[in-house]
Amino acid sequence: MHIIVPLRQVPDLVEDLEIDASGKDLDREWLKYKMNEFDDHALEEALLLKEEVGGAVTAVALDGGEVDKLLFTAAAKGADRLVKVRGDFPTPLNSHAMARALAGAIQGLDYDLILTGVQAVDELDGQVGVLLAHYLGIPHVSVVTDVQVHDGKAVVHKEYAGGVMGEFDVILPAVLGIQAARQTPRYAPVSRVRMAMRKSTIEEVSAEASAEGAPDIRKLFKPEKGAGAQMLEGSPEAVAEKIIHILKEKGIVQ
Amino acid sequence: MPNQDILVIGGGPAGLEAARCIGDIGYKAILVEKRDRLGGTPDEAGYAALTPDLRNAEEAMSAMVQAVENHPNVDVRLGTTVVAAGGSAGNFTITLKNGTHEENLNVGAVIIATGFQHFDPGRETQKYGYYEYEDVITLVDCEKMLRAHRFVRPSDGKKPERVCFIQCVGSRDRRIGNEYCSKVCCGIASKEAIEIRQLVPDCKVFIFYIDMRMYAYWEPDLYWKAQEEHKVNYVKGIATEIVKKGDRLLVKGEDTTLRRPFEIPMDIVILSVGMEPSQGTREMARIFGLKQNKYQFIEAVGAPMDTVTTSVPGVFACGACTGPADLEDAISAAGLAAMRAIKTIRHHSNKKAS
Amino acid sequence: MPVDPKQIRAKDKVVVDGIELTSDWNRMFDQRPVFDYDVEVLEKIAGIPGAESMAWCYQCAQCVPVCPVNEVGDYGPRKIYRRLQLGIDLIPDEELWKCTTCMHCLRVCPKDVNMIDIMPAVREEAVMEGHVPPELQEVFENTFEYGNPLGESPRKRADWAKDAGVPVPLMKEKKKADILWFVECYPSYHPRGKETSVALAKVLHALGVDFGILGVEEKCSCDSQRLAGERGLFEEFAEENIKTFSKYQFNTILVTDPHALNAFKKEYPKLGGRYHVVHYTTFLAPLIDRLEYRNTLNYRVTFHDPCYLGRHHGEYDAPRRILNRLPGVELVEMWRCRQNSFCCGGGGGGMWLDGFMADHVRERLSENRVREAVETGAQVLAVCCPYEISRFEDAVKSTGNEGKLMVKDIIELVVEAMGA
Amino acid sequence: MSDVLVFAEHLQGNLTDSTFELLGKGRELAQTTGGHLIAALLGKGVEPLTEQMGVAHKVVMVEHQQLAAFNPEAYAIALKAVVQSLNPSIILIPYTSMGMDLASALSADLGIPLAAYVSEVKIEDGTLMTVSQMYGGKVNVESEFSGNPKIVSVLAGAFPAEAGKVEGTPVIETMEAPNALANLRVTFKQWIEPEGGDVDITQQDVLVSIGRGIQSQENIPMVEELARKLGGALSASRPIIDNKWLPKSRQVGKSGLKVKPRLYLALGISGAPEHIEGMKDAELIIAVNSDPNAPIFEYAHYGVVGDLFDLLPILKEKLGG
Repeated sequence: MHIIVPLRQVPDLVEDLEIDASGKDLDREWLKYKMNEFDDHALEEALLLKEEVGGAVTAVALDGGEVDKLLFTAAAKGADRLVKVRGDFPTPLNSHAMARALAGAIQGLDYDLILTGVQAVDELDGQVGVLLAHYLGIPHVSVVTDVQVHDGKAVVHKEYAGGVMGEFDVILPAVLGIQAARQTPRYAPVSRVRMAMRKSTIEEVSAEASAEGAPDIRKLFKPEKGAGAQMLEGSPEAVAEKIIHILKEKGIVQ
Repeated sequence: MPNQDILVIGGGPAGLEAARCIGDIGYKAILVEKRDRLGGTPDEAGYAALTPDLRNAEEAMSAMVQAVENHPNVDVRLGTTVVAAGGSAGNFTITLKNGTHEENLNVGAVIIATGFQHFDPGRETQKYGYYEYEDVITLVDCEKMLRAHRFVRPSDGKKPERVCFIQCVGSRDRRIGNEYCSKVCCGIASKEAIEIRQLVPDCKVFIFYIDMRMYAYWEPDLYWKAQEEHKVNYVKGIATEIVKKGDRLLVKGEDTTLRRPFEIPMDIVILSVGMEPSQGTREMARIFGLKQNKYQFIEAVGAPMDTVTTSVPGVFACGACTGPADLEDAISAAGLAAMRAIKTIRHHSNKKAS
Repeated sequence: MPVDPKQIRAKDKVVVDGIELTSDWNRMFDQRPVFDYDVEVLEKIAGIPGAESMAWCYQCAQCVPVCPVNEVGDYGPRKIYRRLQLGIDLIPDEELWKCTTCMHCLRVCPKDVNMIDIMPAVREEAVMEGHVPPELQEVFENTFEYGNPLGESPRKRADWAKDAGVPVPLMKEKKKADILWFVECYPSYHPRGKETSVALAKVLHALGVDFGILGVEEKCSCDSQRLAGERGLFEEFAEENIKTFSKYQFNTILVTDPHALNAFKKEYPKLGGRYHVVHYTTFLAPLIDRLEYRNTLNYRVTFHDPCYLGRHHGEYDAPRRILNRLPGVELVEMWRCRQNSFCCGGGGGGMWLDGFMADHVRERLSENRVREAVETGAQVLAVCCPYEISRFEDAVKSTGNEGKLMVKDIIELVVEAMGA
Repeated sequence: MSDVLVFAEHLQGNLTDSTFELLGKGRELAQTTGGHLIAALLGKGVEPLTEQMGVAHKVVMVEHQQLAAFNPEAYAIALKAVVQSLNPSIILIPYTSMGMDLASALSADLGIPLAAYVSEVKIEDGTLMTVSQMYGGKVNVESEFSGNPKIVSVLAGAFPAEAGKVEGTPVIETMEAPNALANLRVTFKQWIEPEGGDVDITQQDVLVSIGRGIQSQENIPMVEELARKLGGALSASRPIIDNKWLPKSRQVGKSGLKVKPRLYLALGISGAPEHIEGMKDAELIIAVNSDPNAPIFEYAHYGVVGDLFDLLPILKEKLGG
């Protein structure tokens, strides 16, 4: 079983995000990137599957940011092969472009299953996993919480609102958008990451990508949020009244 | 003519026995003692009864002292120390000092019997508070009280109801640097426990230990006797801390067989301090250039087959200056040292004669 | 094979000849099992470099009564050894995470069974094998990602300085200073920690000390992460910090955090970083009379010796000297002080294992300590380690002593006395 | 060419709230474009659902055994056929588990643009404008589309559902199921219902959370009643869990769970960073604390300084029933 896990870097929300001079993108000069948390789950699920049925896990990531650290961390966790995709990609890189670049790179690789994180915080134009499946011409299921593979197919659980799930058979190869791995993503001890930096190699492939398929960004702006709380004052009676008003306004109580 | 005299340094049990043996065989022993009286540590520390047989220490020691003092072949020099040494086997030149007076002496062989000193409980890393709490005492302090037949709580002179011994203080401890077992403390603690029980029958006595190290007859003579006849309580698990709680001491530790921590109030805590080389032993090793082991005791280079020969030919050592020893060890080694010293003198005389 | 507690069964009620037997009398034993001591695990653990002394224990039990964790639960190096003898592996064992590396056991251990070396070594193996308590894993990940265990933005590391009211120069701008002040993470980010940093900045300013901080260039010293088993993480940041230090000229590193003191004094030299390092109390004690005091504090104060300042580095006097010089401070000692000081529970990774520990102890170490502080009749529990202030403030609340005891860093008391 | 197509999402026989939210918004958009609001209803035996879709001008129904339960592949095939046949101007798909599979698939398959995470849709001077909540809600992105059709994938709860619940009789049109449905690689097997047990606080819309300020265990039932009235559950900060007043599964924060409810009512929680980490992403945070300097007020949207035991009874009374 050859499993490919595309890993993407997303802006780290721990930092204050600033908007650049054009107003159409984040100020990327100071931006800190980190692995999309759902991709971490996808990688974990892939490693669990490998442990169950054997095979290999290939981590694929587009060049840029701290991509090497990202790939080495994947190696430290157990990825067998690391692939960096190079190319002349548009900035900001939207989901369509990313999916096209990944499809271009993955086409040349051997794979039975592709696991992606179900979504990411910067997917303005849709989910990379689903787009990737269509560019590769293989089926996909999103919001997956459980995967088992046997006889050339995957049995997956897809979660809906309220916790009800649908069970599906999926003929492989396929793309699955992982919502949560069966267990918390494993820890990559830093010594292992450092060892990977010394011993693992990152293969490089090139790919092309057009950004076609996204809307045109007019501007970015920050949602209004006052500094700190708006204080509700008055007698307990008056305060209770105000709270209920707010709850009604937000549709929380009728 | 090579010198036929033998210098014995130290007037404790080993030195006394060595000097007596030399004299009995017909050679001359010069016994040097830095104190103004003979008897060594049992006398100086005021031992009440000897281990293991509980004989009156004063009587036993004075018999030994008299045997030497009245001996025609033994020249006793009290208040005297050895300050320098030269020459070699068969002909040593020794400088003795008495007050301000120095004297040179020629001897054919030397026996060192400078013994040990008790471990200073101020050096322990645990929290026993010897210098902090009056009612925390050592085996030696206890011995003095027993000898005076008055075993009371030092802080207020009251009769104790509960007393405990803590074993291995300053011994078997890598942090302190004394990795060795001091050999006698288990026996002495048991002996003192018996004496306390005899003197203050209402007083309960406990001994906290890691392992009770009893040799040969000490097992029935001391350990079993203490437990069976004198109702001394042995508890496996060493106490680590002593806290003052009211007018008593709270002893904290772990009872390892029960696997539970304990805190027990005691009136008196007796620290079973071990042995370290005495100042005299260190000094003699320096003056004679003797090889010492890592604990600064004088090394018996031929041990275990030869327990008295040092790294310098013609210089022998016996008793607790070569390592922790009980009375039996000290006395036996003293006889051997005397014999080896005489053999040295004869060897050199014969060589000279031929 | 370990002893299976199920082999010893107790029946609720046994009646023999009309007499009801209770307690030990009704313990029923299974047939005696064929038993084997699987000493291989002991050999395995003692075979880990750094953990050799685990095998030296001779069960004297001196460590157990002084172990703070045993005070509130059931633990101790002696017991670890015994479990290993019985074949219970320490690597997947929860016992592995209870030690706070407070060094109390080592102080009394006659055989030098050194948990300060054993714990990080064995935990490192456990981390490698994936046995990491989740709380700790998150801290490791935060540290690796952001350079601080709190998961705060590295860019905001020096934001506290904006509230200092005095200039807090950056080494990046100064290049050269007498004192490089290594602020560390909790004093940079934790709300109470930030207040102590502000206080120290005011005092350094008042003394006219030529100092600078690293600001965003500073990375966690990671000493507690190392003790919790993440040596790789420690080395990663140690290399970075050493590189950063090499860019600037300074004579002394001043630390707020005794854990950083430990890292710089004992671990950085192994990686080639040799510095003159002082804790701020050591630095301040001889200068304390040079400050002007406008306020009399009228506090009865008791002081908690941090494990990593006291037992680990032998500094007991400097904090006391400072406290004794402050006008109106009456210093009262808790029984467990100096070499015998208790532990707040934060060291060796304990800072991040509160959830885990809650399942294993009767009360937090910090709660036990706060009770002792309250017993002295002190109004203020003075501390000088960044872990303690938040741990003890929590404990004051959870033990119902709010209003009775204030927790203050020594430097806050100094500033209060100065009226700055 | 100016029609608005809404994907009518249904789960286990019921139309979801999102469907009504989109139908309401869809009608508003259709009025501006001058086109019709059309609902695409895919399924098997789903005709009764059309009765609730009075707001739509037309419901295009595709029925097939493979569409009986949601199937990412089958639904994408069917929806694509509907889009190709109707050629609408705007396609509204909820950003839900189903919508995630469909919107991107349709965009890739048909090569048409897509905006996801949408919280606002408007037509300005004939141009469709959307606002997407990106970066965990930290930054909004305003986008516009040129050409038709375009796909807008809308966050659940972005628009009122009421506007979509209008009486009316839509035209029902049945479209033949595409042949491709006969040959699928994804097969629906069965539904799996969630397991029962203690409340999963990560799944609650409303959390009433208590901290040290609650003072004693006896006060908990009172707060529990308030939570019940708000249709939510009780959660807590660490000290409460440590005291074993509530089970560990209710703990919010660093060593507990991260929650993102629509309402987080924090009672007597001072807001240690360890706690904030677990709840700061709640949509609406209201904090009540006696300490005006409590850090929780930094993170709350609304704050009340005062005694919560004065406020609680009144609040409960006003919530009635």
